[in-house]
Amino acid sequence: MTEAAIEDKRITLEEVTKKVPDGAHIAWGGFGYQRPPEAFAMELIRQKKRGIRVYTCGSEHDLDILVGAEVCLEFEVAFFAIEALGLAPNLRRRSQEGKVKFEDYSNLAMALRFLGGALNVPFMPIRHMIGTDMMEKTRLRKDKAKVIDCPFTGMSITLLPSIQADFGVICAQKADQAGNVQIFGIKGEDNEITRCAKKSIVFVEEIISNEEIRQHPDMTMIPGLYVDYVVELPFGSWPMQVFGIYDYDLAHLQYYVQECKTEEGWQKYLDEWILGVENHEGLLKKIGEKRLKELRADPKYGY
Amino acid sequence: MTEAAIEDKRITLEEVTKKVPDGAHIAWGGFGYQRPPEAFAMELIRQKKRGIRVYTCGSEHDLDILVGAEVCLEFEVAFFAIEALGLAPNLRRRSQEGKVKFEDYSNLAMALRFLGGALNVPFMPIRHMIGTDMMEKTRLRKDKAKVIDCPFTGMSITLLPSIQADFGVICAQKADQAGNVQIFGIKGEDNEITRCAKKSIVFVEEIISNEEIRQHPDMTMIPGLYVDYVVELPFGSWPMQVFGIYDYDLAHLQYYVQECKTEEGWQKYLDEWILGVENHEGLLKKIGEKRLKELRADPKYGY
Amino acid sequence: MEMTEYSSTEMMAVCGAHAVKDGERVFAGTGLPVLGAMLAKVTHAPNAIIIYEGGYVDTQNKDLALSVADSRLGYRAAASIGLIETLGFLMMGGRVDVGFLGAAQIDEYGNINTSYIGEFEKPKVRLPGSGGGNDIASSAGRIILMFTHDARKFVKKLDYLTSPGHLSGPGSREKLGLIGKGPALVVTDKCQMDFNPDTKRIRLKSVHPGVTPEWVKENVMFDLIIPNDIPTTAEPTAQELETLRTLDPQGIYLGKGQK
Amino acid sequence: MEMTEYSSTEMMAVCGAHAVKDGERVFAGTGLPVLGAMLAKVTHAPNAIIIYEGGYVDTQNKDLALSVADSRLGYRAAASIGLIETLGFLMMGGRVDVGFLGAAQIDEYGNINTSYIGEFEKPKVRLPGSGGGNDIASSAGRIILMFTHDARKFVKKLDYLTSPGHLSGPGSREKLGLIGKGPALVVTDKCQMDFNPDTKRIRLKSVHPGVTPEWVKENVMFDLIIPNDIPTTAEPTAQELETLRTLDPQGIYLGKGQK
Repeated sequence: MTEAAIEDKRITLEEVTKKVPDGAHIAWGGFGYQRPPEAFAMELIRQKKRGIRVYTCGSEHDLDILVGAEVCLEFEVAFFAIEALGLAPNLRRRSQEGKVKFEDYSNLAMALRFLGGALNVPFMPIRHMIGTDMMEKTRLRKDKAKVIDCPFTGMSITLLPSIQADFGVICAQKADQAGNVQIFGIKGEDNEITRCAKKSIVFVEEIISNEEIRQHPDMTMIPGLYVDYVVELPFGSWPMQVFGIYDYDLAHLQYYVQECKTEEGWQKYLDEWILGVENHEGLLKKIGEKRLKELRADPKYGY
Repeated sequence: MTEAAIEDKRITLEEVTKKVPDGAHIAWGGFGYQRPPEAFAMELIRQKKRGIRVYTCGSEHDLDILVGAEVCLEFEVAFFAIEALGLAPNLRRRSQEGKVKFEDYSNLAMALRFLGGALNVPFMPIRHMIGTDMMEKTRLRKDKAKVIDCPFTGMSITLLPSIQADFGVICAQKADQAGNVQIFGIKGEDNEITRCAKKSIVFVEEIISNEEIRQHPDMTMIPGLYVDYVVELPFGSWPMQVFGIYDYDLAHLQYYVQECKTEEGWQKYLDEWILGVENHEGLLKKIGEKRLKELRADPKYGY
Repeated sequence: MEMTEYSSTEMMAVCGAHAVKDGERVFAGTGLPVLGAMLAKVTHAPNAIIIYEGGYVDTQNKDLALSVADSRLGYRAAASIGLIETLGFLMMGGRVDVGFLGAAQIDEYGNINTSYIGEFEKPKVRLPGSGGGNDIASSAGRIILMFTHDARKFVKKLDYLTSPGHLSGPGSREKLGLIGKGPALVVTDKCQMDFNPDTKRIRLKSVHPGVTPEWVKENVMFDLIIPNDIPTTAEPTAQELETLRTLDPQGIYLGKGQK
Repeated sequence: MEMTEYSSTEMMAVCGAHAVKDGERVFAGTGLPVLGAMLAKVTHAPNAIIIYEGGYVDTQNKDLALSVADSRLGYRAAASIGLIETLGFLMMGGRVDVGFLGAAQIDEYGNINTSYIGEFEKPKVRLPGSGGGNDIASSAGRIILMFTHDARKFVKKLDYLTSPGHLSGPGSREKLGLIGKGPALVVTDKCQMDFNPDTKRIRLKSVHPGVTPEWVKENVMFDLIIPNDIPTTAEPTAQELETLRTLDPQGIYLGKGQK
């Protein structure tokens, strides 16, 4: 039998970020504190990208730094804050400056819009959002949602436009070089994001062998067929968490929320934590081995 | 802390089958040779149920015996044959007798109809079926499918009516007594079936502890929230297969296809293999330990 | 029963817990609702099943979570899936009995704003937005609202309607095909309110110890219905407080020493 | 190259294999298409990715499968998911290059019947139905049809149109928003046919050794386009045959000793 070469989709953070042009539309993975593409957000800032539009259910520190650095000022989104710690400080300030444009949806609405894109159908029906200002008040889209009479039941039903973004970006625990991805813990909307995007980028804590993937096909959440680039990047979601690998850095988040309440504080944070390090390795060095070790998850608990 | 009692949804094959009334609509799990509810089909026959309607992508020997015994003569279905062995013999004969009514859909159409039911929306869009006789030629439903102008793109798009059947019935490898289900190997449309049904019945090869479920939450495909009854029933899919547990009984399937080409042959099969045994335990005794052992899967390969 | 000192935040958490019945399927957001749901589960409602929108189903976490996606919720969950599962199949599927929500503003029908303060065109503050709030408010069997009392939160007209309460009154949810029955209870640090079953308008239900109905009436910006004989909310028991503090030993949601 | 005796079924499987290009994403049904796809993968197309509708993605099975859901396909698959994945996200998502299908009847535009023989109201034979056939025919990049040659299968008008070929000719698939480009090749045990790119009507492409264009013309029930200079289909090589027989050692699809 002829042996198939295992396609190698590995690439560095710097290189993959170069492939994202100004103005790109990105379906953004991670949910709340879990597996957000933090290192990617920081590299978008270092490379001075502009005009990005993000589609997501909800993200937190990762998107707030993009807003602070004015990399991304357009969002189709359901939630934006630093859960339990308060409003996202840069977002709050840039909003007051009138710089940020939101198209507001609910979490399920965003997840269904990704699902519709993954199925390659133009819309998905939903029984939510109807009756609220989210239906009418709009800033970015011509067609935010449509209410039709259901041809089967006669009832009103809301249709949401599907999303097929230029890029889908997620963080996960493991993948092989061909992009077969294992996700442990909640999946959020990441499965749908990788399936609806024109190109998908996956950041993983660890590259494993194709052989290991094939030993456990039930654990493959995202087949390599959907994945264009794989980046091995330990602590790629810091200061947030990755189930089973490391916990969030609560002290850093609290510091961030406090510091960035003013523009000066944000500029200082930006200079020190993002622009002041050459790359992700530089960031990890700055955080320090001691702190990273403290954040390492206890395998028994997953955090 | 107060300890929660772990709800016990276990029940016997006989008792759970009694809960299914004549005329019930059943979303039927399993796909092709994989994990069909064979023992349940046989018990429906023993209990002389009538007027059942089945919704499924495709099943094979299990549905053919239901047609032979005239338990179920109405189907909303995509596929009906014994793959690789030929047409389903009872179906072929009962169809010629004019007794069976089909509403024909494609496999994806049926899976999406279950997904729509699970989401509790009245329809799901699809880009398939359009342009064919499946759109117009109808036997069971007033509204088989509707074509609308997409309010976002202006293109024609087909809407399929969602399914929320009285019962969803699947076979799986493992569950705990509360109905948290682990499925290994392909899932077919079983995840959607259990989520769209008013009541779900799960047949498993093995009951495991709630503790084991909670050690591996990533492996729970169907949370107990969706499951009403759990039946522990080894070889519940015989003569078909369950990934990782046992292989199909090809000799029996070949015998079945050959034998049931005539009504006499079918009646003989029915008397010998279904009515002639008191229950599932009786069937296993008839098959014999030797044969069952031969069918056991090699854990390395899963078959 | 021995009385113990307690904070107003603890009072809210205990009121939230009391609103959960045993065996119910509970959808909890971060913050006080988590504590309320967890307290219910370890006291009078051991068979409550708690679901978090990130994908955790039937949780038994040992440590308190900061995020609805927190890994802490994954430890010993019965399943760990995704948003389509929790907000789609479970919530929109009509399988959730009770959902907890917060609010920046509510109106007399329990409609909720969590999106903008000020005009939509030029908002003063951008709030977190719907998140799963609209989904929960639309489809959970009933809704329990929890937030600290501030007159500016009880408005005649919302700056933005994010999540449906009883909309414009009886029948309006049904007309839109919403599955859930809407808000049933509002818990603040001063009182509890419920809704008149006929008019769907909010009314005072009980005042916490030391608060008068008059104070409440003055601290809402619409004309609150105040029935006769408003009872005083039962105080938390010593055991409830002890348990509650065990659930949040670091005072993340309960605060430290705060009254 | 040394010539080896081969059966007409083996000829079909080899023609099917030749139609797959390296690196393509291939959707295979049970029967001969499985063999064709597997043969391609172990010969000239090692990087082909094979998908089966039950949920198996990127398979490397060692034993031949009887069913598209067969556990044999699960061994060393890259993923093992479900129908919404394979026929939805992958197929309708436009991510599959080539799909194999069988047929009981086809017409001049490659439209397919796998549902009923006879009138729909009172059919003579109920066939298996669409299964995933309609899904594959609608959205796979191109379609390869494989079935044994019988004049009654090539009809002027189908008894039932299950799966779309080129429908009524140029532009008709596009008008309905179908993603795939439709049938590209028909392989029988007597010949290969393709479709005129301008008219989308079927035409003879090559005849297998020993078959004449005249025989084919007489053995279809419509007016087949027969271009000049019809070549003879290349015979399977000895190596292809050897490999093929290794894939089906028990002759499940190839038959035993059959010519």
